[in-house]
Amino acid sequence: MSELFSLFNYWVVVFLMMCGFYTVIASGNLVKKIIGLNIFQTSVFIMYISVGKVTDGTAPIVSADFSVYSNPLPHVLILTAIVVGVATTALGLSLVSRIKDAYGSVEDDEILDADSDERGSK
Amino acid sequence: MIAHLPALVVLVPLLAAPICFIFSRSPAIGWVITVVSSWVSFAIACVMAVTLLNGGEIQYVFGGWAPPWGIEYVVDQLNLLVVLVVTGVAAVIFPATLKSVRPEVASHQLPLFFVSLLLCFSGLLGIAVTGDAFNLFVFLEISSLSTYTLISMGKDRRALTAAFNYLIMGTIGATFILIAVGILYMLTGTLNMADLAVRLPSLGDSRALQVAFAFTIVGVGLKLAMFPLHLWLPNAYAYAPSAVSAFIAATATKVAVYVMIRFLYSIFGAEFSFSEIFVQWLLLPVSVCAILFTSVVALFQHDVKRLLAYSSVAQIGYMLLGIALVNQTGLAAALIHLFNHALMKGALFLAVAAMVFRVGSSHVDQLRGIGRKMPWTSAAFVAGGLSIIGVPATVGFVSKWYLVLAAIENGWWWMAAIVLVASLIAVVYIWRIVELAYFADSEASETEVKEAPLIILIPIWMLVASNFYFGIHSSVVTRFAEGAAAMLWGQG
Amino acid sequence: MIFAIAACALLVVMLLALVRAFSGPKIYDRVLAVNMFGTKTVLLIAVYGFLTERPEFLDLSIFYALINFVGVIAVLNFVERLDDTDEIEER
Amino acid sequence: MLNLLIAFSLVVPLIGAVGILIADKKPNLREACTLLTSVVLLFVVVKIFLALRGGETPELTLFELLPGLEIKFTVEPLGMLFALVAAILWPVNSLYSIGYMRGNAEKHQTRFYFFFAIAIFGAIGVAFAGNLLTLFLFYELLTLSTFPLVTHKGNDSAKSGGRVYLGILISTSIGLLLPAIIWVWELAGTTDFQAGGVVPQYVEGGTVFVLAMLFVFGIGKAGVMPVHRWLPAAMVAPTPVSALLHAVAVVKAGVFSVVKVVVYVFGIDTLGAEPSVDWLLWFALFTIVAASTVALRQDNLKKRLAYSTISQLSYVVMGALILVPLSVTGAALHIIAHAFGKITLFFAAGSIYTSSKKTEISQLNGIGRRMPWTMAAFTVGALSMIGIPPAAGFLSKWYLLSGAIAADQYIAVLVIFISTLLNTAYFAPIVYAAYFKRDRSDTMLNYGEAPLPAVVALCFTALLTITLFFFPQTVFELIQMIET
Amino acid sequence: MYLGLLTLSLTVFWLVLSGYWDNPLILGLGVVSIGLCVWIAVRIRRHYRLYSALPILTQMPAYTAWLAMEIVKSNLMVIKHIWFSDSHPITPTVRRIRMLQKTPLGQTIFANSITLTPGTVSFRIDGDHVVVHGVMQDAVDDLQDGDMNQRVARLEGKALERLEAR
Amino acid sequence: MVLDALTWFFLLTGSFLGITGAWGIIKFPDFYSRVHAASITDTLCASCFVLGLICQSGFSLVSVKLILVLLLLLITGPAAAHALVKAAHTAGLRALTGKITPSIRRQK
Ligand code: NA
Ligand code: NA
Repeated sequence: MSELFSLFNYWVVVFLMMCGFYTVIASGNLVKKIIGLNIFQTSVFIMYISVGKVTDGTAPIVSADFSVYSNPLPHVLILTAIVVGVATTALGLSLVSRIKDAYGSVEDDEILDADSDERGSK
Repeated sequence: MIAHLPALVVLVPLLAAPICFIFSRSPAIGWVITVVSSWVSFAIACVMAVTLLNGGEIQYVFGGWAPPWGIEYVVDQLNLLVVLVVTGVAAVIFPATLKSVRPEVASHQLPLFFVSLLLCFSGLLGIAVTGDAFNLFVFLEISSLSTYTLISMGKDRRALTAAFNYLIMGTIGATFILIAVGILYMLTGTLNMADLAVRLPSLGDSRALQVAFAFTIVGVGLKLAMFPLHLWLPNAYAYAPSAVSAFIAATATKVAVYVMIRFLYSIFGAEFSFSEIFVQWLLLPVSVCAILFTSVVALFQHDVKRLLAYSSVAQIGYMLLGIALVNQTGLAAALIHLFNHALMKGALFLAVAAMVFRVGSSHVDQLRGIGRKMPWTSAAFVAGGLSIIGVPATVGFVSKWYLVLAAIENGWWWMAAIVLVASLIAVVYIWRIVELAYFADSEASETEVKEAPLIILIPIWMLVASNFYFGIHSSVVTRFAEGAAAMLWGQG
Repeated sequence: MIFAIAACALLVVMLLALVRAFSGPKIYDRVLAVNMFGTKTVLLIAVYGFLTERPEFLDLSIFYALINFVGVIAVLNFVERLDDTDEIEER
Repeated sequence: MLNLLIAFSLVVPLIGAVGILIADKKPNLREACTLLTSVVLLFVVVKIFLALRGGETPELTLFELLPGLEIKFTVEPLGMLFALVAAILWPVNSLYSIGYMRGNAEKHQTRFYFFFAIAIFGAIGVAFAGNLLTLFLFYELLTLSTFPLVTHKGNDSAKSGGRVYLGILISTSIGLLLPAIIWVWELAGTTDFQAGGVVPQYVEGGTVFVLAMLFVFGIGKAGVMPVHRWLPAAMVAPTPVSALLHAVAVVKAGVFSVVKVVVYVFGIDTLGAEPSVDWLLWFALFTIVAASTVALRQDNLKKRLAYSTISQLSYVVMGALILVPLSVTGAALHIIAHAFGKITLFFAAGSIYTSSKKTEISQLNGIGRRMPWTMAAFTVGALSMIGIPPAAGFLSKWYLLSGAIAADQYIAVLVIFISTLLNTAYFAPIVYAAYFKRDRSDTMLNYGEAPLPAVVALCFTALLTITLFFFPQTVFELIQMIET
Repeated sequence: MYLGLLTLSLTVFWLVLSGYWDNPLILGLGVVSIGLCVWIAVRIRRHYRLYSALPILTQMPAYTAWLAMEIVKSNLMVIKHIWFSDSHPITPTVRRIRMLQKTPLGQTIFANSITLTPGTVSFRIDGDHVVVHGVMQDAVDDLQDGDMNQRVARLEGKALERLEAR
Repeated sequence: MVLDALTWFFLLTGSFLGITGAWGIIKFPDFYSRVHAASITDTLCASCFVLGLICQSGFSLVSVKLILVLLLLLITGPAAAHALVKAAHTAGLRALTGKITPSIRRQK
């Protein structure tokens, strides 16, 4: 039991990952898919950050008062990954808004219908 | 100077992108910048190739930090092959882009188009060159994001949904890779690939390592359109602007295959991948299914670009098959096909791009009788098709020959048979188009269709010529690939 | 001591904001609540910096304040572009 | 210099093809180009023949695709024979084509002449191929280049016929022939043709049979049942094309390849030592009888000729598989004899169609009086098919028969007899009706001989058939070179 | 003037936040960033005429102090309605209020002030009216002919003088 | 000592205001009225917190940064509120008006 609890960060990660993944797969709404993707990515960020935690270490901002810091490398990496994630989200949402302009909907099934209608009418 | 080349080959297009953005008023300037930087990159790649063939490994360390912490760029035979493919294809295809995409991409997006193209290009090169696992992820995302942008610029509104689906699947794949890299970092405390390769074997058969491995396979599998994970690919290739399809089809999945090989052989090690995890028993059925099923699916496509896209999935199956055969010849076959497939698909997609440029569609009904109206373009398509089929004196033959050899080396005659059956199916789907192009009466169209402009036609024929050149002088590539395969096996 | 109390109070505020964010009912209610959550995070980071004697955290809270603002404007811009709110309402 | 000759023989048809394309809009220039090219090719091939007879073996290696896999040409007697047939018949066929195509006002004539030249290029490549890979490459080129010819009419039946044609030929070659080539390469590390065979020291027993089967059925152009279906399907083609298919290049390339594989890949002795190969022989024998029987039931003249071809081809395959020198001589001779005879028959059928638009045998009553030259040539061809002197068919059948007796293959002997009877049964009535029956229901009142080029061509080939009967020495000379 | 002020404030912002005043690389990056921001700001100004109430408010301490008091007062009022909603039920109101200001600058200051004070928020400007939502009807009534409207109108003149003096 | 007391005072007041605002957005009946509740926390509550913290840091760079934080919140808070209201208004979200008694609220 205590072991389970000591690994709680992984449980959080796994929980978030599943939430995000489920949303991406199950939601027919494109915006929600993007949000699910965000949650999914965020879970990985948390995993990295929690891995970098050093017992009794403080935030890795150099200061004369402290000697033990958390491992800064994962922070740096995840900063990059967050930037990438934001870019992905921005691109995804801009695609959604263009899809909305083109199809008048952001629902998966309605878009599919619209495309098959178009093919049918040809 | 030589030591800086690996960084330069990536930085040239990466720095050209913002310059391109500054001149965003004029697409022509963007185009010139794009073309010039692709040529410069190609020249650098050639210099590296010469250096490598005469000397040894080329290494470049960023920021003055020693490799385990700093980002390191390494060039060996394996990634040099990939760099040559990417820069070579770019150098040939980019000149055709401006003319080709003008009717397809909205004019206000054109400047952005070239920025994205450059970013995509530099991302692909970065993946190939970097020796750092996390850096690889970053470049993967740079190239992917710009690819999504490029695809979304397609004329048809379905380009948007195609780009969106690719974005979702691609991001999941990238995130999987990120997870795997994270676990590897947890286990070893390093991100440097060479360092990882040294440290991982001492871990033994840890559960976490297996998890990392699984995430890698699925993540990279998504990126390279491994058989059941390929669903994003057909639409993405079909609705992207045609020149983009040509560039991406020729390079993007190849680079992903490179990543797969790098992870399997250099990072996890052949010993772990094939003797402990037995990944070949996953790759084998997957590649066979890809080769057979998607080839059959290609038969029933009504859009030439979609047809070629499905064919691409099948061709990726060949590369995975080469890996799954777990012998040095098979690996060499995968690498040879990696190179060769870039040439064939580049030629084919660019030929289709030329047809789309004149006809405005790649639907088979619109291409009836195109052989008489665009004889040079159609002839190029036929030549590329012959290469896909694997006719001797084309590169396709060399690839298949090596694959069959590798299969026979394992004593798997049935596998050789499958390769031949797939070639037969390829004959049928290529022939369908040839028949339409040459032997079908064209529908009375009010607009007179002319031969493609030279700026597109010349790149097409350069690719076609390379299909034959490397099909005849195959030793240029096979020696390279065999060297890389020997090196990778030596590591394992 | 007082910093701990203040931090707890801020956490309560954020919790209530989350309640509103979940219950909606309109997208604007959610954005409003999320914005509030964000501004309180700014304050929380500042207070937490004083609590752990690391005033360097103030840089983070400035950064966060900016990000939060940009985020809210971006979301609103996106909602406006989607044009009718039904699209992202409950289904 | 000699090696250059091989290169010439390959380049000449290609140059001709380009010339034809360039002369697209000027029919006279275009046809002149075709004729000139074919004559030049004949000249080059004869030069090669003279060199070969002088005891030299010209060889040309173009490039090495992969270690042990080259694109390579070697002139040997068997290939020489085939090249001679193709080179002699091309000018004749061109002459005939001019008459036929103009007489019928066909469309896309440039395309026709262009692909014809390409097909000849393929045939010459097959003839001089120095290894299996080169053979395969040109074999496929021949298939692909003849497709536009087969579907020349462009209507739906032409298209569906073309699909069957292409489908069977491509799928057998890739599905069976290519694996066989790979197998040979895997065993021997080379695919070069060698006197005495490439594989004897590597294979024995059932493996020989399997490999032989892959070759015999993989070379679909040889038309051994059940892979014969492409030949009747290709009957949708214009007559000059049928002549090309049946006499000049395509089926000849098939049987020639079979003989070449038997002689230079297996070696006659290897196959002879393997009793199970008889099974393949029986396929050939069955084909001979079955195809003749089917031919008997066809009313369409060209279809009857097509099934006749299937049957005649299996004579050659049979000769190769009986595996004694006499029978191989017969097979080689039969390649030529059948070529000259069948081209005459097809030319005649085409001439009849051109002038009278008749396609069915039942319509031919009394045609001998309207088209005397044509029907005389037809008669010569029919004699050759049946094997009656003074036509060349007699000679080849004689050698085949002698070979069968020498090898104690009495079933083969029987088959030859039965088939001769059947041949007579389906050719004699045509000749009889043409000369002795009265034609009552003729609506096309005014027709006579076909255009002059066509008549000249078919008389020439009939003459060739007879000449071959009287002067077969050159051919024997070549065949003896094979055996030594 | 505008550019100078912007550059100055951005420079201060950068220096205060970075804390590195002698590292040439970081200072260089700062120069680049500031340059980029100014460039973007210039581009924005080319397309939109922007008025910001804040720089003007800093020049008018009297009004600012008054506004601060107003903010405190209205805060207290809203708090009262939150905790004692039974005895003080809210009366949400939407109203178009005629603005006494004549220029876009004055109107902007007024609308911004409305939004700054809790209890009222401006939607949009509609001719010389501003559409306002208030949580209490009296607060909206106050705006109609209250202190703030007049003060801003008075201020407008002064502000314009200053702007022209620049 | 005095500064500590001031810190206590400001932070406690700020906490109270924050919770008040949060309670307000829970309790108020419609979106537009919730905006007013939220704006309490953005203005007065944030000011109190920052003042309380400044009392601890005195005249230092930290105080400058704290003021910067406050300024940012004061600028962005109303701007965000305005953007929200404007977006909701243009999207056609109607405001609840009139006297809102508890019974009406329950019906809502
Ligand atoms: Na991605
Ligand atoms: Na307000």
